[in-house]
Amino acid sequence: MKMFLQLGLILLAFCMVATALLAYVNSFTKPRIEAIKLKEAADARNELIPDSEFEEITGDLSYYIARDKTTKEIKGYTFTAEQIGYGGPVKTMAAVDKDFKIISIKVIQQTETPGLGTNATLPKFTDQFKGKTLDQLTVDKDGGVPPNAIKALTGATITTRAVANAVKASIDKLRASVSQSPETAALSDSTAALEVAK
Amino acid sequence: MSFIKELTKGIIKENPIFVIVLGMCPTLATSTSVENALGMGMAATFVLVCSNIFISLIKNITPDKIRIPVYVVVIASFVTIVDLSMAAFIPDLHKSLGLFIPLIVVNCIILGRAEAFANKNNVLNSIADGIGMGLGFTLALSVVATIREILGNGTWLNIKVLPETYDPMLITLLAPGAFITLGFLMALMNMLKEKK
Amino acid sequence: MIALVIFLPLATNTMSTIVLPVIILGALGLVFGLVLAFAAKVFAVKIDERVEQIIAALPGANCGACGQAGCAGYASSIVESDTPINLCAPGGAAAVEKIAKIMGKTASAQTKKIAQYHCSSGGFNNTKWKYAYQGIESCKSAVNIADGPNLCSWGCVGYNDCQKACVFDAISVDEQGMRHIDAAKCTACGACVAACPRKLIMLIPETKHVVINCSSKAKMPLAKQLCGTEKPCIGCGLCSRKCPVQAITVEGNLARIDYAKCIDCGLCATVCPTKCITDSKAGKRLKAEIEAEKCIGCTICAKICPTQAISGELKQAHAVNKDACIGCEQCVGKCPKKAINMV
Amino acid sequence: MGFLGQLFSMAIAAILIQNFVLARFLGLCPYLGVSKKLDSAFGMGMAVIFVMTMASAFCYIIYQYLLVPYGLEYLQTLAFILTIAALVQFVEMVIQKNSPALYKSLGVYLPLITTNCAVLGVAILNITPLADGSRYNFLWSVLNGFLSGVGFTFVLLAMAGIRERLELVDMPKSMRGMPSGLILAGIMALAFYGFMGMKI
Amino acid sequence: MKDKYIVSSAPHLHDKTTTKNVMWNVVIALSPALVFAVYYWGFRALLLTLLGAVSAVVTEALIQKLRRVPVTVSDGSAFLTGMLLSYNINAGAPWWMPIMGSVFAIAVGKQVFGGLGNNPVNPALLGRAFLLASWPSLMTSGWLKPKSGALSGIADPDAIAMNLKALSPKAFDLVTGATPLKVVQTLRDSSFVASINADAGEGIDLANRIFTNITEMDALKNLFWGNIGGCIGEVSAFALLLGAAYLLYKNIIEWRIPLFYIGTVFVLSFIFGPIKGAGFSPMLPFFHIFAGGLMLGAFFMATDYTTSPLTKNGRIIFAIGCGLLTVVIRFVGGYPEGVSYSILFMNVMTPLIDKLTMPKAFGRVKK
Amino acid sequence: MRLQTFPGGVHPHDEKHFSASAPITKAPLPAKVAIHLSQHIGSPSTPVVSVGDEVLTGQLIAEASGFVSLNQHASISGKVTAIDRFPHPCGTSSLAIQITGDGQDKWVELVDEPNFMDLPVSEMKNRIAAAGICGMGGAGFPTFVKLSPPEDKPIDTVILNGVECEPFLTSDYRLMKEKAKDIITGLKLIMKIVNARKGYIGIEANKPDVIKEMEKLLSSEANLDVVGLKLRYPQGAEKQLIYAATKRKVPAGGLPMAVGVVVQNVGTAFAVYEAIRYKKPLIERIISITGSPVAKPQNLLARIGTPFAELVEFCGGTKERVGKIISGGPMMGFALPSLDAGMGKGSSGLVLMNEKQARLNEEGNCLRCARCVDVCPMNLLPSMIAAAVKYKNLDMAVQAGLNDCMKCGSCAYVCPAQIKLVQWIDTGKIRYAEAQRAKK
Ligand SMILES: Cc1cc2nc3c(=O)[nH]c(=O)nc-3n(C[C@H](O)[C@H](O)[C@H](O)COP(=O)(O)O)c2cc1C
Ligand SMILES: Cc1cc2nc3c(=O)[nH]c(=O)nc-3n(C[C@H](O)[C@H](O)[C@H](O)COP(=O)(O)O)c2cc1C
Ligand SMILES: Cc1cc2nc3c(=O)[nH]c(=O)nc-3n(C[C@H](O)[C@H](O)[C@H](O)COP(=O)(O)O)c2cc1C
Ligand SMILES: Cc1cc2nc3c(=O)[nH]c(=O)nc-3n(C[C@H](O)[C@H](O)[C@H](O)CO)c2cc1C
Ligand code: SF4
Ligand code: SF4
Ligand code: SF4
Ligand code: SF4
Ligand code: FES
Repeated sequence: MKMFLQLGLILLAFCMVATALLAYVNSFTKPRIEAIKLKEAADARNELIPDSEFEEITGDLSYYIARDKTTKEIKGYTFTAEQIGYGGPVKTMAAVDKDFKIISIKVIQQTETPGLGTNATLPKFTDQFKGKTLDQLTVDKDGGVPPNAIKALTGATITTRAVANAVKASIDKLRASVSQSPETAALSDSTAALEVAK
Repeated sequence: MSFIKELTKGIIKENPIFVIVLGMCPTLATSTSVENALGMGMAATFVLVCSNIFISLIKNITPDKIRIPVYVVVIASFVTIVDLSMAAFIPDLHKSLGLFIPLIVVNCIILGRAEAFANKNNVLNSIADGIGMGLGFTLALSVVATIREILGNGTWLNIKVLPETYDPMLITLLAPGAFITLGFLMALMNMLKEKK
Repeated sequence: MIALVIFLPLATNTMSTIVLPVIILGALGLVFGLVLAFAAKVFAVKIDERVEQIIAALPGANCGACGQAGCAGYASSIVESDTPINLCAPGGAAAVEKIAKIMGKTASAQTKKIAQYHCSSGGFNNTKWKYAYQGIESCKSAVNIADGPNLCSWGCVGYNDCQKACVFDAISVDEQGMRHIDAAKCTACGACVAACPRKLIMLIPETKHVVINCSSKAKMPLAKQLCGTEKPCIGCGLCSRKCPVQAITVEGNLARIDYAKCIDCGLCATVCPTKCITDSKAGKRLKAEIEAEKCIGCTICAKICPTQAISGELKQAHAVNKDACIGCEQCVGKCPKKAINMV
Repeated sequence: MGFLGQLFSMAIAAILIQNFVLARFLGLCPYLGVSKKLDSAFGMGMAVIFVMTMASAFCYIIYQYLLVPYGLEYLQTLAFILTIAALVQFVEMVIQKNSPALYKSLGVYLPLITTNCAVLGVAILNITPLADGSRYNFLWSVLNGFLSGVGFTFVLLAMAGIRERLELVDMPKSMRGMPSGLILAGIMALAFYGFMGMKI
Repeated sequence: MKDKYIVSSAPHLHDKTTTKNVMWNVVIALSPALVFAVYYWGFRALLLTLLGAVSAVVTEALIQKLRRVPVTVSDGSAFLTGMLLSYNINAGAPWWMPIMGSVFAIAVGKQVFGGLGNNPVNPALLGRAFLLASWPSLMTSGWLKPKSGALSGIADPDAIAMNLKALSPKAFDLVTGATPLKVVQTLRDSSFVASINADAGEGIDLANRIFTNITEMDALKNLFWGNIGGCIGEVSAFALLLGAAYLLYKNIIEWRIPLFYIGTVFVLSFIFGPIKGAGFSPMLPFFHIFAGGLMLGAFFMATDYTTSPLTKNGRIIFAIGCGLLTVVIRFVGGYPEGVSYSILFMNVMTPLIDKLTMPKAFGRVKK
Repeated sequence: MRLQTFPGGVHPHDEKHFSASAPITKAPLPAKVAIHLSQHIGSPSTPVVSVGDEVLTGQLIAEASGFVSLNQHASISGKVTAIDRFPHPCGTSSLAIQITGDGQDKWVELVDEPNFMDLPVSEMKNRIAAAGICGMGGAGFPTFVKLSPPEDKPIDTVILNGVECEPFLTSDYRLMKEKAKDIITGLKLIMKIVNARKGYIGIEANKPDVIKEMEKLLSSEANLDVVGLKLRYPQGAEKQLIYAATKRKVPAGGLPMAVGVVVQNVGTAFAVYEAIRYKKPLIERIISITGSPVAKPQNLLARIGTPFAELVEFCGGTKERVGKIISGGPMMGFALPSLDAGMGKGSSGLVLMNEKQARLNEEGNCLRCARCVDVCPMNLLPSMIAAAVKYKNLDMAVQAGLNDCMKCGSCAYVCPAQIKLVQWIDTGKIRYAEAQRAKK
């Protein structure tokens, strides 16, 4: 019986000490890590649509509305799209203007083959998305004809499709949810009214 | 001077990767670039040294029956500390090492050294052993990574070393390339040993 | 447990971020500790303590380099099934030494033996051939066909099975194709002895320098015709007659030394007509000399001397007849006063 | 897709497509170390399957009901490895007592498994969100643990088969042992590439 | 010893077959395919094949020199490995491709394990897998167009092309720019089908038309004679069958592996072949056995002595395994063709198969 | 007639043309003979004469030293000049009784039993034992032992082995051609001794004339049949022959009597006939001296112990350089270091080869081509046995069939890598025996 308690208590002691230490470390790293995460996300958004402030909308598709810092005018939307590529999910963050034309995109997380699929993170690839509309988001191998298409990465069509199709699908969803949301509908109404007024 | 001896043995004579063949998972997974290799090596060395110190301190108060769970708790704590601190202070490297930071816990080298060395030696020698093994691990990892990064990407520590016209041999960055590269390095070690 | 019951309901955001995890993990540890303690008690098994000792001696890397399932597996296989003790790569020589101690392999306590060939033939120029052999290059395989390719069907076949069997690299083959055993490397493991189909290799004490270099049981004229070096034992018995301690017997035309009796005096080598007996210490033997001051005349040495080279009266200082002394050093160790030196 | 269909695709994925050893780089030390003989490989494989299944179950419960409710996810590594170590040791003792025969063929591999990163790997992967953001439930975690173990055993056996065959050939001295084992692993990984990108 | 009689163990007679003549006979059996390849793609095919074969021989000789063992390149096995490796790459591949492949095949695939007969997997296929993993884009594109006819082997490229070009430039690209199996694979991809034509119904219709066309008699004829896109050695089923017949006649290969391999592919593609939306085509199994590398693989690569099981039953299991995997990879895998990976995979399984099918001695009863 | 056969096997060129057409010729009396005390399976015979004794042809000079052993008789008359080691027809040397002939061939007395068919079985067996007959198909098992099966193993079938599947050899062929009737009588005697109902004579398809002749002779005998056999080596091996004739499988490690069969060589049957009818001891047999270097290949009726050199001389010597001398057939026979050895009771042939035929290729790496596996009539994995022996893995060798191999040589015959499979297997058997001994 004594041995029982002895073993149990020793292990208990070690666990407690270890946990205490970890909890302590965690208590000051956690805020930092969270801050870093938030900052990264914010940085990414800012990179996509500079000089804006963002408002998060959660729902079927979570996205951010970007407004001009000064005019508070809606500049566009950012969101994260995801689809399975060659080696796992590929996450892309994209920004579109209010006509749903792509401002720019950034592949933020992927586990594709180095040298092939990973090339999707390079500006050479992402830059071609700039200014594309929904209809132009077809990979050339799938019949799209440049410049109205996305040129596939050499030897990595699967990754290319994953990025293009994910963005495409998300824009579709975004459109749907934007038109539903009364607030934004009102906003766009007001801008429309403004234009009419002009 | 046994401190020096324990320190240096891990680098060549008892290199954890080439000679003892432990800790293969991180070796192969994180040696795609020299940068990753150095990061992983450093993280593992830190854990190794800390756990060696600690375990050699507590070796006398742990009953045999729960030795392994206790050691494992000690190691896991240091690993988590590394994990959390890396996430907080060097997020970029943390991201690219991914899953393999928590797996340092089971990196066979660490428990292996705990059992084989720290369990039986004093603190000072355990520190030396930890540093030596850690350095050996880092060194071996970097050698593998050097070959893989150069052949598979044409770069070394992200510096372009091969001409633009070089069409990288992707396989070296993939699983089979990792195995084969390490296999040949070990064969080379064997050959050198035979020559001697 | 009680702690758990009390604190769990309190676990709210306000609960310190430190106390709660400590309690949870502590409880986990406690539970596991108790379970293991319980298991250790209930499921205790008596195992061979040597296994435990060996486990302790092994580095515990559980690397599997020994081909066994981890260190414990290796340890039990050493104890139970005679697995070689030198398979642990990480443990190296140190581990081997420790295991040897545990397993009581006391070979080192005896006088060291080394392997020695009992044939002067073999090699490219030292063998007479019966036929042109074509087949597996192994002595064991070759001797099965028409009594082996060499004329002497007791002699060395020369396909070096012995060399291949030696894991310590103690056997080398020179450019003549002759085999040599490096006494320094030989551990007397006996692998070569078992490998030689002609039984030409025997383990003899390292301290003996006289060897009969032949295993031929052929009769006199034939033996010489068959032997590649023409230095066979012809069974003439001169050596046996010369041996002061009757260590040599001739049986079936072949002389053999009983090393338990042999005093390494080398006399037999001097009389062998075919030079079949070699004595690596020939000419290097010293003669005994008695320090008269120390000698108390106990006569022990005189009794022990195989050639009666020592003479003297009881309680008188003894003297050595240098011509009769053969340098076997038998007397030296026996003298109670350490009065005998070899010069 | 019915339950069986889902199970089938999980099995294919765990054994062939995302094999722990060849595709995920986990569990390499025992894969290289205990693959010299088919018999030992089989024992090791069975032990790994058993421990992976058990570990999946226990770790899932601990994560889901002890860590998540109190926001202690950062303690997962510590809690998991502690659980695995205790589990392995417990199982070892039980087997040693109750079935010496089984212990001889299986138990001796158990200590090796604590340090097998595949076990911790599967526990962590089980609680890692999938591509669609969902996580496995208890049943699927256990199944995933089991099938991953099967995948490990499968390649371990194949490797042991080849290495046993290579015992009977004249390999260059410097290649014997680890080097050829590693190169074989590379070759096997290449052979498994045929399943890459498979949609089941 | 010259004047002595030779003494050796029985038997004292020997069959005339030697390693050397087995290997060179396989080379002979492979040459009709080379003739066809040169006919369709010009001398580049010959050049690449020679580059592969010669570099394999040179690599083997160099390594054997380094290892200080007898140089045995005259036995032809290295030549054969190099040749088969080259047969596994596209005639449009860059010149260094067969060299890199051969060096890897011989060095890593064969000599690491001590050379002839010791390699666990087929060196030529390992070489191919290496090339595919190292330079995937070069290995899966740039197919050379055969002398007459379309790459994909569609019977009537021009007639459909007229329609296709008007209907969908994309479908036109597909049939004229890839190998037959790639076309089939793409047609099975729903996202492709959906994207050929804005009108979904018409898209499916078009896909079906292409598919039916590819399994028509005329197309099969192209496949049989080799008037298609593909690797150097898989050009013509006819040429390969010719060589195979020679090997069977010479008793160099045994019928079990090819028969069960091709048979399995035939039966499985008969059962699982119909693609989504496309009607059933009775010719589909024929398409599958003539397309891609199956003939080359079944007769020349799965039969590689070293890497296939020793026992007769083992060979049957091996061949069925190859067939099954080939069909699985072709139908649901990430690659259009599965022959090389399925053989490689089964090579890895070979020791286990041998173990399972250990024969019982004559007169031994089951325990 | 449908030809019967067995699974596996090879097709070496039969090369019988050298001596097939040469009728049996009496060889001249040798000047000296060496009668080995061990020409059979079982314990060596014990000499009953000493150096200096005068002996008659057919006189007992060594007697059986146990149940499985054999009587030996002087094959010429003369004087015992030595009892020492002499070269044995299997290439080694062993104890033999040397007799220097007086050139007169004075015989012991023979009889001619008119009613020999009606002798009691025990007397028949005694005469066989007294005559020192052992199997003449090569293995040399004492015939009277084989014909005395234990009570619980009833024999219902006797098969005469007239296959002669070894290339080159023609001694059984000539015997069957010239002494067909006596062989059939021998078969009947054997059947009577073991109380069998059915008798077969197995003959390979390359001897159509003998098959026809035998069929004719047996057409009136309901219980005797000729079995035509496909041309395939090793058709003559006991288990394969039994399978071909009766479709019975002798259990591995078992004897033919386990399936109720006794197999005897046709020469043995002839010797049994002579022994029972005339009480004639086995002192001579038919041997083919053949091969391309032999000037005049022949089938000789020669005395046991005659040196091979004398027989070759009688066949006109050699016309080209001899590279290899084979005692027995080329598939299972022994290569000899010289022609000094004398023929034994089991010597059915002496095959000479020229240097080109004799030269073997170097052993290469095993390709794992499985040819050896495909041809092995015992259904073993020869390549694996050989590799396992080479790398000292006896367990695996046994698993792959080490102990079931009958050393027929089919595997080594086909191996493209020229691996000396049979020699490896032989080595393995020796190692295995050593290991077993060490265990005890
Ligand atoms: C080792 C290897 C790695 C690959 N990695 C990727 C990748 O990361 N992303 C990708 O889209 N395709 C990858 N592929 C797939 C091929 O590159 C191939 O091009 C792909 O199937 C698309 O083919 P297509 O461009 O002909 O349609 C890889 C292939 C291999 C052999
Ligand atoms: C130890 C031993 C005992 C034998 N006992 C018998 C026996 O009792 N009855 C029998 O018919 N044959 C017996 N034989 C002979 C075998 O059946 C067989 O004829 C002999 O081994 C030679 O056959 P082979 O030339 O086909 O190898 C025995 C053989 C041996 C080696
Ligand atoms: C491979 C092989 C081939 C044999 N071929 C013959 C043969 O052709 N003729 C023959 O009489 N015995 C042959 N034997 C011997 C028979 O197996 C068997 O021993 C013999 O027929 C028994 O008869 P015996 O005791 O009268 O000699 C062969 C044995 C083996 C192992
Ligand atoms: C029928 C047959 C098929 C062969 N197929 C191949 C092959 O597919 N790949 C290869 O590298 N060698 C092949 N070889 C050659 C040889 O077996 C090969 O070099 C060995 O695998 C090397 O050990 C073949 C040989 C034969 C006789
Ligand atoms: S095998 Fe053993 S006994 Fe023989 S020489 Fe080598 S070490 Fe000495
Ligand atoms: S094993 Fe014996 S016969 Fe062979 S080489 Fe050595 S000493 Fe000579
Ligand atoms: S293994 Fe034995 S029985 Fe089989 S073929 Fe070879 S020699 Fe004949
Ligand atoms: S026949 Fe020769 S090469 Fe072929 S498998 Fe058998 S031993 Fe090997
Ligand atoms: S590091 Fe993964 S199993 Fe050893």
